[in-house]
Amino acid sequence: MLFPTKILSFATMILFCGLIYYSFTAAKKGKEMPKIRRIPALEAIDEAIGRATELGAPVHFSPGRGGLVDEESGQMLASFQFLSYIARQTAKYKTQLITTICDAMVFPVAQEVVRQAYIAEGAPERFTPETVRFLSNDQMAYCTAVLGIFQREKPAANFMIGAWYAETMLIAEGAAVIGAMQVGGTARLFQLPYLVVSCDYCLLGEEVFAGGAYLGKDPVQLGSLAGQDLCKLICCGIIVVGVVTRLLGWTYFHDIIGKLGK
Amino acid sequence: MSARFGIYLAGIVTIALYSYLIGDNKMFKFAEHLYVGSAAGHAITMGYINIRDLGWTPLVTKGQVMLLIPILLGLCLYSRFTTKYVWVSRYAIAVTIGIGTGVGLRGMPSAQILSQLQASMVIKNANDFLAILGTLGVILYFLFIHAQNSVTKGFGRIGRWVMMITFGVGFGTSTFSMVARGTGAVTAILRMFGMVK
Amino acid sequence: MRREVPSIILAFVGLLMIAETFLNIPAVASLSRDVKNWGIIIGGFALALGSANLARFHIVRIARKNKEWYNSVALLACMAAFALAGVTIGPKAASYAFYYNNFLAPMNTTLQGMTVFFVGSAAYRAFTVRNAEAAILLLTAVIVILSSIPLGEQLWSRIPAISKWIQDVPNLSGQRGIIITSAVGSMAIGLRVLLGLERSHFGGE
Amino acid sequence: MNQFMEKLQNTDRRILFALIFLAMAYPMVKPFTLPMSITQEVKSLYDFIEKLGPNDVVLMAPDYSPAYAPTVGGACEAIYVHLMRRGAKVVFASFSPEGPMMAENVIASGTPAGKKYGVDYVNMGYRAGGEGAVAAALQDFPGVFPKDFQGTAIKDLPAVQNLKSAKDISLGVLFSTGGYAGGGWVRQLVQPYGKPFAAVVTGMMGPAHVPYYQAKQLVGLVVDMKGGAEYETLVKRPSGSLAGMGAQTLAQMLIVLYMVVANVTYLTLKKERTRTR
Repeated sequence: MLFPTKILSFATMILFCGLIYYSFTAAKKGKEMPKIRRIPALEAIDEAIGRATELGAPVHFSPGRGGLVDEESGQMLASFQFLSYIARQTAKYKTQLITTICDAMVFPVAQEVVRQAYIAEGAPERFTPETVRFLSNDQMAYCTAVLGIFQREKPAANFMIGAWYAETMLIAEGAAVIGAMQVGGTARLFQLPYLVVSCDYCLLGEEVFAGGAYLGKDPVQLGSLAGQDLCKLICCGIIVVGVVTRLLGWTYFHDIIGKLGK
Repeated sequence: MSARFGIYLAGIVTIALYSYLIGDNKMFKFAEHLYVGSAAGHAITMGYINIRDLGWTPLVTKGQVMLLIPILLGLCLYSRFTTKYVWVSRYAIAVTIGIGTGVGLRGMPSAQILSQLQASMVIKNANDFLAILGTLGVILYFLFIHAQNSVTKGFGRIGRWVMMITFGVGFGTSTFSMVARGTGAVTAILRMFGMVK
Repeated sequence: MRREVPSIILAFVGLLMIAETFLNIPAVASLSRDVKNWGIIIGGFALALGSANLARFHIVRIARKNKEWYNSVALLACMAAFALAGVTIGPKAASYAFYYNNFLAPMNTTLQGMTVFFVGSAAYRAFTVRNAEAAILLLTAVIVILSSIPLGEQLWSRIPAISKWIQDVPNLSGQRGIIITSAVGSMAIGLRVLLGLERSHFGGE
Repeated sequence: MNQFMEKLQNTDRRILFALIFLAMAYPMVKPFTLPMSITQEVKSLYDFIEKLGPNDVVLMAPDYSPAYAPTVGGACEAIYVHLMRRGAKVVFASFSPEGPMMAENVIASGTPAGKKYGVDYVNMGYRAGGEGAVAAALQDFPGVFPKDFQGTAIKDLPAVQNLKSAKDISLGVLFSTGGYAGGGWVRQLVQPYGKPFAAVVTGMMGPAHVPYYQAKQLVGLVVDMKGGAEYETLVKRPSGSLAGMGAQTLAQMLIVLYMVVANVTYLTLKKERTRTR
């Protein structure tokens, strides 16, 4: 029933998911967690919102062009955690939030995230059609519209966290022009360099997925993060074992991944 | 609709959008609204065609009744225009996110973990050894909770430097294609003035 | 009912996608193909929903006689024209293709081409050697750029070789590390979503 | 000095943008040669064509689409111009649908005064079928291409009257951006007929073609815009590829210069600040 060439991939998925599951059920039961290490970019989120509040200027958030049905969807889901947090903070400080959306399917989700965050902060009336805007599903038309918003509404903080594509540089520099403080983050390898260069703070790769745990201090998320750490340590172990066995002239370990890990 | 008219149309919209580089202005704003509007119209066309070809036509001509499900789910999205029934739209969202989550989960082990681990095991010379150290460094940099000690932190430091090199390379290699795209747009302007063929 | 049922649907669809990849069962494969098609159909409705919201946004602007409301009129006119043409004559018709190729497509090219200008201003603004890491980033970028143009070689004959080493050794190992760790993070969030422990996409806890 | 540095640091963005625009536009309006080393693969094709004369027939296959014109189109034009100068007869025969249009563009911009269609050069149009069509055309050229692109019969085209099969050609040049590529021509032209063959390919395909060159199955290999620029330099006729490379060179040099200036101002001002403190 199981595809023979995929046995190892399947096993990896089960093992990793199992470890993560074990870790967060343990955390939920109240097992004490060691502290999470500092991630400066995440602390900068509050700073940026604070700055915008002081200046009486809006905050801009975008999850990038990514969609919900492809392999990058994980980053979009992670991005909603940030959106939720940022929406709550802005509701608390009565700062205007502008969320711009490029993917049509992301739009209703983002609306829901922001609306619920406002309700949770007891400010549902702050939710207007201006809060979450679908600009265009055409990547470059979206960029043009965002650049227009930057020039006309002058946000003082710009958050670009999610699955970013070729629109990265245009939007990041567009925000730099108006002097907005920027926090970026993506796990998309090709766009990371631009965010690193252009933003004041940038979440690198997996840090995007750690945001929820860091900001929410929720035991499930912290536990999940601990499980992810175990998975990464296993990866390191596999590399070391693979290298050592190869040095000893035994390539079986290396080859079996190619055969069964499709 | 001659080719000449096409060249002028392309040149004019290019100049109008490039005027943003000088500063926000009326010409850019106008072009921006034309662009966003046209793109939205085009999106409606594409959405209509998707619904028609994949949903409606097979439903009515081939009697594939199952296709009523996505059509109803799609209509559920419009509950967002009400305040009371917003939650109905969650059914459609659930299907979409379900697809994405499943596709993401199933693809990661082979494409992003095992194949990369396998590639990291090849050791033939000193360069390969350095590469392996770099990969380990980057992985250990991303430890958030467990094993926070001086060894992993030292590796993590190396990992950060390696990532900076990766980003530098990413920035450097992509400038070539960016300039290439830039020359494409510059050509549209020069062509309008007859300065290039 | 309002959160639980969607959560169950989500988990079912997600598991179906996973089963399609790993299990050799024709029925699963065909159902999962159908469900992916559903995603595209729902996406079609979402596109129209997005456009409808955009239209509402601009109709309000016109009604309120906002500053430069005429731009909103232009936007709505273009939207209506493209949509009407697309639905009646179809995107393959000559006139639709003409406006697509000479109007929409060049605007896309223009914006993509604009990136190089922004790379230039970022180079001037953000590439300062504030610390050791920034210095590494800058130095690598400069070497790689120089190696791709004839001048680099003239400057120092070993630049192409150095650039190739950087790309093949540290760059590749950095990419591998980022790819592996991101995959782990992505799997973790996927698992939490499947189990219904992560519901920010349904609006909160 | 510091005032100057501060001014420099706060240079108006628009000046930075304008310089980049000029750096890209100037080489396109006025292409120029660049100081670059010529790779052996390109030089050997040039040397080979230098030895050709009026009795030689060269078969060129422009198998690329408009999107790839900046990548391999410049080389196509430069090689065509070189062959015209040598007096060789050029036969364009394409195996990809957009090829004949690409050939027309090259003919329009590259044909020197005094050369005549049908006598010195000819565009035979396109035949579907990939490598199979190539094999057939090399075996029986008039059978596969009985008429040219415009529909003129072969008997009215002196350039191809004596071209019966691969035996009658002196050189084959393929311009390819994918598909069966150079390997197919090595199989169909070099191995069975022992005829010289050169390939012009994209940067992505370049490495895969190097072994053929090393095995002397290719008399020359031109890779991407850079190879085209080298060929344009050799024939001393700056055009598309050098324009593209010129734009690349100037724009990227400018970006590097921006980084350098930014850091000079940054470090000078930082030093100044620490001193006054």
